[in-house]
Amino acid sequence: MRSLEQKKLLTIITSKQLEEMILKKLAPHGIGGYTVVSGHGAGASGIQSGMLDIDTNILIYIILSEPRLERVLVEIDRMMDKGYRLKALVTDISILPRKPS
Amino acid sequence: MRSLEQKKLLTIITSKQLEEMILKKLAPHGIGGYTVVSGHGAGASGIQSGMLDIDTNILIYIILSEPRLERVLVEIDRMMDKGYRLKALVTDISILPRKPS
Amino acid sequence: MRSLEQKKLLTIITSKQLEEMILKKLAPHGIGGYTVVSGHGAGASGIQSGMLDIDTNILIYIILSEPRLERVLVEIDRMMDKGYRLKALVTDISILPRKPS
Amino acid sequence: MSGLQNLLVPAVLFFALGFLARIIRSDLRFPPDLAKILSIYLLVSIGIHGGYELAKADLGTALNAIFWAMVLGLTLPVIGYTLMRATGKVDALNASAIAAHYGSVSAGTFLTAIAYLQSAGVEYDSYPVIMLAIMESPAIVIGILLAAWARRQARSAAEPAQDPGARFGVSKLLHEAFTNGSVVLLLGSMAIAAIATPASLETVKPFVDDIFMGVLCLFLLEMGMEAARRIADFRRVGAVLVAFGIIMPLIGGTIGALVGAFPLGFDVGGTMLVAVLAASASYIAVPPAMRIAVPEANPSFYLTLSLGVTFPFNVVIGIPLYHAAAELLVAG
Amino acid sequence: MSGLQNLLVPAVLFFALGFLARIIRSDLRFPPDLAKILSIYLLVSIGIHGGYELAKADLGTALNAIFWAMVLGLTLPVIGYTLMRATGKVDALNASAIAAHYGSVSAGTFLTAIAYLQSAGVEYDSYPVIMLAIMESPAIVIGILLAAWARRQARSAAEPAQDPGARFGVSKLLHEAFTNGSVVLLLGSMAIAAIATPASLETVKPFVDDIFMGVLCLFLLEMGMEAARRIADFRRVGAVLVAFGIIMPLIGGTIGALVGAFPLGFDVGGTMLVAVLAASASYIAVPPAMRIAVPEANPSFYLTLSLGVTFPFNVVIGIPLYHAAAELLVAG
Amino acid sequence: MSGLQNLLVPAVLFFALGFLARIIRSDLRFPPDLAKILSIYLLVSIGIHGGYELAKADLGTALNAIFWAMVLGLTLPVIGYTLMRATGKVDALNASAIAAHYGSVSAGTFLTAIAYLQSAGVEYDSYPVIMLAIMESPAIVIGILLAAWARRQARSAAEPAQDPGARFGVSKLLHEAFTNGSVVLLLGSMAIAAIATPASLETVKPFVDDIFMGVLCLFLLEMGMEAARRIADFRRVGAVLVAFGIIMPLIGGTIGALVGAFPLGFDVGGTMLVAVLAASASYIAVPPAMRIAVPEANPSFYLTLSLGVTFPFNVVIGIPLYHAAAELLVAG
Ligand SMILES: Nc1ncnc2c1ncn2[C@@H]1O[C@H](COP(=O)(O)O)[C@@H](O)[C@H]1O
Ligand SMILES: Nc1ncnc2c1ncn2[C@@H]1O[C@H](COP(=O)(O)O)[C@@H](O)[C@H]1O
Ligand SMILES: Nc1ncnc2c1ncn2[C@@H]1O[C@H](COP(=O)(O)O)[C@@H](O)[C@H]1O
Ligand code: NA
Ligand code: NA
Ligand code: NA
Repeated sequence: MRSLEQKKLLTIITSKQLEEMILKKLAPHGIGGYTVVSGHGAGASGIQSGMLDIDTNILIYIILSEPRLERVLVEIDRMMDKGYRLKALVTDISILPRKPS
Repeated sequence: MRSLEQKKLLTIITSKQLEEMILKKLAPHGIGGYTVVSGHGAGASGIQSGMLDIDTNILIYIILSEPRLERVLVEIDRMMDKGYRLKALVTDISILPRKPS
Repeated sequence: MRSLEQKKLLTIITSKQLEEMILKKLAPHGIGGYTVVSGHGAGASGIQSGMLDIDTNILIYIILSEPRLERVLVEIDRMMDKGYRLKALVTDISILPRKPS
Repeated sequence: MSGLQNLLVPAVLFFALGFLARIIRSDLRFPPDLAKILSIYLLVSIGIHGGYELAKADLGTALNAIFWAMVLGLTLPVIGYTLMRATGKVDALNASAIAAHYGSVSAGTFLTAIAYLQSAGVEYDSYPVIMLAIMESPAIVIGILLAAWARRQARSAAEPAQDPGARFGVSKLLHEAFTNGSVVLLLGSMAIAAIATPASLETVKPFVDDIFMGVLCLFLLEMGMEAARRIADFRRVGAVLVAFGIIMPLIGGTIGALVGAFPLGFDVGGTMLVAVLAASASYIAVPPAMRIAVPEANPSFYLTLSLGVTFPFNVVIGIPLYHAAAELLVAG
Repeated sequence: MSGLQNLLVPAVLFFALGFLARIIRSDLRFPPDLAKILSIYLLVSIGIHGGYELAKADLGTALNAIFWAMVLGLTLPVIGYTLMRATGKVDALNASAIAAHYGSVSAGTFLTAIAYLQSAGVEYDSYPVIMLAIMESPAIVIGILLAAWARRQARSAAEPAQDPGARFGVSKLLHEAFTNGSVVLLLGSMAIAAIATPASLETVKPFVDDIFMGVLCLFLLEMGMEAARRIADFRRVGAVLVAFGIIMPLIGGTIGALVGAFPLGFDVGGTMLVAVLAASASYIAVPPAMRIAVPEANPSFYLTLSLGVTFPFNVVIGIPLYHAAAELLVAG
Repeated sequence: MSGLQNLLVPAVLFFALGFLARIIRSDLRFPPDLAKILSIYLLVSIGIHGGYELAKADLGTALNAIFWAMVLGLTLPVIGYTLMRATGKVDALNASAIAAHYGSVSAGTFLTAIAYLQSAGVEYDSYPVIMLAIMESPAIVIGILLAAWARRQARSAAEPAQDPGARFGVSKLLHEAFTNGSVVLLLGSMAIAAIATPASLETVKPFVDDIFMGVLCLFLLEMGMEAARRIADFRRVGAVLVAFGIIMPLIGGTIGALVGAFPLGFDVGGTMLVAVLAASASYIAVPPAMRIAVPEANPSFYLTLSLGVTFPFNVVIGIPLYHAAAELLVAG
């Protein structure tokens, strides 16, 4: 078995409405892929019941390397500065590396 | 960029039926927010196919500080003692802190 | 309160089409349970818009002990060798142990 | 008995198709929300239909039907509980939770019975619809009381432990039982059909009537898959409980047929529907209530029994049997 | 006023049922995608229906209706903004975002009004449907301009900060406003109904017409729950904004009724529908636009106002009022 | 050719609307389960409709149609594979997986063709529906055999590697091919329509017939968005494959039209439908089978070709062409 690689998992929790904008903003930073899951929740900006498009939350998961993470976080920080409501969490992960082809 | 804060991510896996009860039980412990995602699964209590309300699972995600986590875990432990079927996982996370307003 | 146990959380990101095959392959390794969530995404093999069964992604979560993880990862590695497209991430977690009955 | 002929209705056949699909390990799968959506539609439609019929109904008979619905809902769980405990194989808390399911009802089974009657060209009274709505809840209360009693007995044996029910309090439990989503949908839709102006009610008729049987077919397709999915859990549940899942509907069906025929004096169709209500086990209203109020019980026991044993038994074997029983009691 | 009688239509009653279900803390819950699906169906149906009617319409009147729709969409937000700022309790960016909602429209409220008119047996012009489609967007542009202006003023006071709008550029914002999903669905369906061959259009009529009122009922059931769910957020929103959520539709409704009756010269039904358009607040097209273009505003403010205050106010109290106003202006 | 006129049917126009919505970067989006739900409805409806028609059909012709469906399903992938390999630009495993899609069929394209025929007032034989069900699977088997053969050749060149197909075994693969969810739904619904008592079948007719065209419109709206979404992946797929995605349906359509007109002797409508079956590429049954059995192939290649190239080509250009071809062969 190939040995595990150390990577970072960035999780962004935000409104579904911001999905396309965020992915477009992050694309230039060389994101290799992403996974999005829908849900509901609540926070400082009230209930997000998940019933209408306007009050559905998403979790965007992005696996990336540490140096790339730095650049992506700067971009996210800038969005938060402008007032966009999102949570950005980082977790340490080990990942089975892609098969060399 | 603001520096990352160390927080905990509590993940509760349980039946959708228990969502409101759990959130109501945890509210007094000062949860700032939560995010819920639906899914299906299987475990010691059989299949949860996700097809009917009664056999849908959820993952409840709660970002919180370590001291708050302690109190919340005590509450969850008490529920588990009563027989409620839930899994409670804790992960270390770094989070971009909320913009000071 | 019972003290937390150290476990591993394995997250497999892949196409919904492979769910049953993967779970069947992993079952002999003594998986106690699993939780599955649906989503969409993109990666090296293009868009997975989540609209049709054929382009929906899933995240399979499996909580397990380190020794069991080893064996499961060998199985996953073998699938990846055959060309199956999946991401396997491992995170360290603490978990409230099941109530002894 | 022309019962087998009458099973050749699309609703029953789609149930069989769903079951078969899982047996042959087809990858046929519904998106997770579809069954929930179909179920909401069915409850609203049956509610509106029922409310419309009942607006024309006789108040005395309706009250009588409500009374007997309560009687069935309150006594069936006690019978079920006694039966399970008598085997010595089912602990008190699981028995309480399971018993509650059998005092309540399954809308899916009820609707299949209606499809069966329509196909057989048998007329039926409209009162059983209101019994359907009424019977959802009382059994929950009995289940909770049985569990509380079981816990008290266990406590006097062991150290004084926590009682999840205790915290809740009786009023809270009654609240849970009677504000259950499916009860609210059914009774609410009935009330709306009774209150709404006739002309405005007409505008929702096509939605509620025309596509009803088709939607029921899709729902039963999924229920067939769901039933077959549970087969893997039979092992876990054990032979005693599986047997209970077949015997209990027969007992319930007999009692129900007697209640329908004699104190209620319904026609053959109506008597059969009361038998179906008594024989069927809830898979909508009761499971969540038990998860919250009797968390010690294993959900895989009551879900497997309700969805994997009793539901298919009733759809395929029970309904023609209860029909025969109703014919015997009413026409005979 | 026979208004109360006319509220006894299934659509309104289902809204009340949804509201009630949350108030009594029932566990009734829709799967998350159901409301989205119903909403897509309703927009497509109303679009096809409107396109079909408008193909037969008078071009001059249609253009006049479009003109006045733009006028309403552009002026109502300015009125709303001025009102909120005058209280001194709402900051400029939140006021901008909220104001935009009131210049746009709520398809759910509009459809409830149609159900109300049908039940009351009142005829109505078909032009308001096109006004519905047209009014979705212009208010978004005004909201964005108000916010940009507010930011510029704040900047001259403080240090030169970032302006999320600036990055976007005006063309991008206009693009966002006019390619909004609900606008595309409505206008697209209208265009399709206008272009399609009559025979082929006939084939989709049952889908679009027959089940329409039933689907609307389910949608309003969910909207009732959604409205009640927001009540918990009233505290957060504050009394001033809640008052605004009731006063603004009255102002809008009055202006709309005047526009419908005089420059447009519609009948009672048509006049009432224009009042409803002006009175209602968007909960589909505007919120996402504001989230992207005015991120500083708190979504819980505008969502609570639109879904939790103005929507239920219009459905229960507003519609009969606007009907009375229309009768006064047109018939009187 | 009045073909363009006949494209003005709601189904085709909604497809165009969906495509357009993505091109103008509208934020119109369906909830993820809606397309899945619509697709289940369409398969069940077409199955019931087909089963009903076929119960009245001629057994000899039906068997003949089944035979030719198998022939098409087995030979088209070989033609496609040879074509792709001849370009020297597509590796053997990707060519196998892609080829399998073109031997199977697209229910969405077939239904659009039916809407087109109905709008053009052209009668059509009912046998192609059964061919639709039959043709879903055989191509999967050919795709898997081609892949196994490709792997064996690669192995004799390099070191003996693992063969995912080998583990599965032929019987397992055949099982996968014939228990595919869409096959089960289609054949199952057909069987149910054939078995069910006529009176009971009548009760599901409104669900299956009346709202069919409207549901198809919503489905094609989403498919239009899906097609446009894939455009971004064209780059990845390359010009050779995009060309294949246009040429292959023309080859398939020609062969299909010949089969429909001569060995089967269908009318113009029926001949055109066989051409459509042969020309269309699967996006329901084949992709999952290829993901499991030919994991080395890149899904973005076959999904982009099937959904992003061949589907829109057939809906907009292919269908009128195949109609013209059928007229030429049958009437001419
Ligand atoms: N403490 C938390 N834990 C988990 N999720 C949260 C938390 N706070 C907020 N969220 C999620 O983030 C969304 C937006 O948060 P907010 O901007 O605080 O309203 C909420 O709707 C939740 O889904
Ligand atoms: N080992 C596991 N890994 C991930 N999820 C699990 C695991 N065990 C149980 N679960 C989830 O927790 C739910 C309840 O578990 P249980 O109480 O063991 O039946 C299951 O339906 C799964 O969704
Ligand atoms: N860097 C990434 N971060 C998160 N998810 C990813 C990433 N790359 C791929 N994925 C997910 O894995 C799926 C398959 O990836 P791939 O095989 O690279 O196409 C994608 O559709 C995504 O859902
Ligand atoms: Na019962
Ligand atoms: Na307005
Ligand atoms: Na083909």
